[in-house]
Order: sequence, then structure tokens, then C-alpha cells
Amino acid sequence: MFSLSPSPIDPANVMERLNHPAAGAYASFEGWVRNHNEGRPVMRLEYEAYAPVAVKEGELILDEARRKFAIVGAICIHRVGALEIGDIAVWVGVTAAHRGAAFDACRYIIDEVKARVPIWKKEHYASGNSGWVNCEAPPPD
Amino acid sequence: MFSLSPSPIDPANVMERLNHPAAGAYASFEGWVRNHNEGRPVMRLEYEAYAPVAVKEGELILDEARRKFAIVGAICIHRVGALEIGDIAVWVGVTAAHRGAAFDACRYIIDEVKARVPIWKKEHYASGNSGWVNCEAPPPD
Amino acid sequence: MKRLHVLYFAILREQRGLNEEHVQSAAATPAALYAELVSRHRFSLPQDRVRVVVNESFADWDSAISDGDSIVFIPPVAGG
Amino acid sequence: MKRLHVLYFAILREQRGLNEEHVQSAAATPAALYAELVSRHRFSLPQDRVRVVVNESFADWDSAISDGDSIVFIPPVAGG
Repeated sequence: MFSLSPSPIDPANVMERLNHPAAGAYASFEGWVRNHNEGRPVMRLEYEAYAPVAVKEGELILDEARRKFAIVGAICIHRVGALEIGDIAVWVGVTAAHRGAAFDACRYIIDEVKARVPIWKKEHYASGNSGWVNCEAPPPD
Repeated sequence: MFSLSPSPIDPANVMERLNHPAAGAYASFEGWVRNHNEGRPVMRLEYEAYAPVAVKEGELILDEARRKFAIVGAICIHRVGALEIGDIAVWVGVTAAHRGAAFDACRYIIDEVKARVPIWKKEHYASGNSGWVNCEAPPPD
Repeated sequence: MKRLHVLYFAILREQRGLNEEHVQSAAATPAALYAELVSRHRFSLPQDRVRVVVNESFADWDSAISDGDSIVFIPPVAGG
Repeated sequence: MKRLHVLYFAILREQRGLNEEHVQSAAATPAALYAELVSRHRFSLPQDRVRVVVNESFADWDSAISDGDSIVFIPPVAGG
């Protein structure tokens, strides 16, 4: 299940949905709002999503993970709106019988979500400037 | 920090120690007690540790992870004593500036802990039999 | 002429100053429509850094677009 | 003869029926001591599936052991 959350993500609460007696391994990932990005101090940021397509693409990624890896369950939640330093921006939780599949699927999901899901991040810097990450400068390489 | 816990592990509580404003990525792993192992129904199990050497070896593994990967913090806690189905047997939490290092270090730690730390698992099967995992039969290959 | 429903997000939304609008255009493809909008609104992103969604599905730049279609240009994403 | 402090864990503890004991032995190495204990207590694990800890550090099977050493034979581990 992929969802967008306008309110803080509570992994301890959400992960209960992943409990399953056949699940022996649980791998999770959280993206936290850092106080810097590429050397610039960040004060806060905003995430904006194209909601219907973000959810559709997120669900597609979870389906791909279920086909590629021997997992039991997978959930991903992405925050939208205004976030502060330390907030959870994205959370991925995966269960499997064995740890290899849980790790591989968790990493696959976060990598694909970052690459494909229409969500954008605007950073507000200590300088007072702000910018849409990946959109302002020429591509990184 | 590596520790052994005779009481249930509470990741939500422990991971607060990993909060750090430079940490943008948090990867974690939990090993849960499954209801089966290699096709046999498991009712409950016990973990036994050689405590001083388990802690020393666990700390060594965390030091190795800190040297090998660009991480900010790492904690591992392993349960000892009697566990029920669904209990957390082991928890690993790692923070880093970027997700690659967090995932790689988390996986390194759990792989090495399982391979090296003197902790043993006795499974009690639905049949009434029990056995020390990895100790009873010839090695798997 | 087609009547197209265009939604804007992130840097394109700010550069356009609108969340969405209806556009009258003769453009046959998303590529033609984007070129038209770039020249009209001075969008900073070249087409090769943008993807396109038509009627809530990712589409090719040279697919055909029809009257009433919903079109969204997707700037480089940055979730996570 | 040396007086050695031997601790037992897991399957070795059950097969010995003790958590620990003091052993009088002329064994010069952990390998010799383990062979002696295997023949005395019918431990099921061959030496090549066991590691040895001397005074709380992993040690070589052919290292020298001394009077008063603490020796632990480590069956195949199964944490996690």
C-alpha cells in the first residue's frame, strides 16, 4: 500500500499492518529531513505531490517489488506539505520470510520512489533563498 | 552500541538515541520469531548467549561498520531468553547522511551478527521435539 | 483547436503562477504543446528533463493528444 | 596438570549437563582439550564445527593454554 500523508508519519503504528506469522524479517527505511543539502544549511522544506499519479506509480512500484522479491508485505508512505528538520519524509516497511528479500525489496522501493514518483521538494535555506531540488540547476552529471 | 536484552525490544524507544540533525537516512532491520523453520512448525524458542563475548563481538562488528560505511550512528540489540511467535529477536538501526551507507551498514551488521556473535537458538516444535539450530544436523552444504 | 486541461506542479507551477488552466491549442502531441507553453511562459526546464502524463498515465512525448485531455508536465522529481 | 575453567553453552551445555566446571588436564592446546572432552562426554560436534574462546577472546585451536585459563567451546551460532 502506497499513500501520501499530510500529517506526521508514525511508523510504530503503521507497521502493525505488516505483522504476519510467516514474516521472519522486517526491513525498513526512513528518510529524515536533514539540516543541510549539498553543503547548504536547510531550515525547512515542502513536499508537493501530483496525488493521483503519485499513488498509482507508488502502488506500481510495490507490485513490482512483490513480483521481484519473495516478500510477505510492503508499505510506503510519503509526507506532503511543510516539514521541519528531523521529520520523517518517507517511510518504507517490508516483511519477508528471510532477510535478503526484505532488504532488497526495501531498497528497490525507496530507489524507485525517489526516481519515479511525482513528488517534488522545495528547500528553504538559512540564507533566505529557496529552490526546487533537481529542478533549478543543470542535471548533476 | 551492542546489547543483549532479557526483556522485549522496543525499537521506537531505542531509536531515539539515533536522532541526529545530519542523519538523512535511517535503515533498520528486525528479526521476528516465525511460526516455522525449514518446514517445521515452531511454537516458541529460546536464545542463549555467552554474554561478555557476545557483547565484545557485537561492538567489534559495529566498529567495523563505522569504518567501512559513511554512517552517523548504529545500534544492535539481541534478545535472550524465552520468546514467542512474533517477538523481535534482534533489532538493528543505522543512520547515515545518505541511504546507500545506511542500508549497506545495516545489512553488514545483521549478517555479521548472525555469523559471528555467540548466541544460540533452541526451537521448540509443534511435534514436542526441540533442537539447537545449526548444531544438530550436518552443516547445510 | 483542442481544449486541454493543464495542471502545473512545483517549479512549473511557480513559473506559470497557476495550479491549472484550460489551454486552447492545435498541438498534436505533448511535445508540441510543451514547446508552445515554454515559448509563452519561459519555463526554465528543457523538454529532455521533463516527463509527461496524459489523463493520469505517463505518456510518450509524441503520442497523440485529444480534445478534453488532461496534461501534466512532470519536472524532475525529488521524493524521499 | 593445568586447572582450566570450562564454560558450556547450548548443545554442549545440554550434552555435558553442566554450565561450567573446572577440569584438570595436561592438554597443551584447546584442540587437545576438546578432543579429551569429546571422548569423555560424547559431544556430537566435531572440532571443525566449533570455535574456541580463551579468556574471553577467540583463539586458535593450536594456541598454548595455561593453568587458570577460562575456555569456552563455541557451537555453531544462530543469532538473529
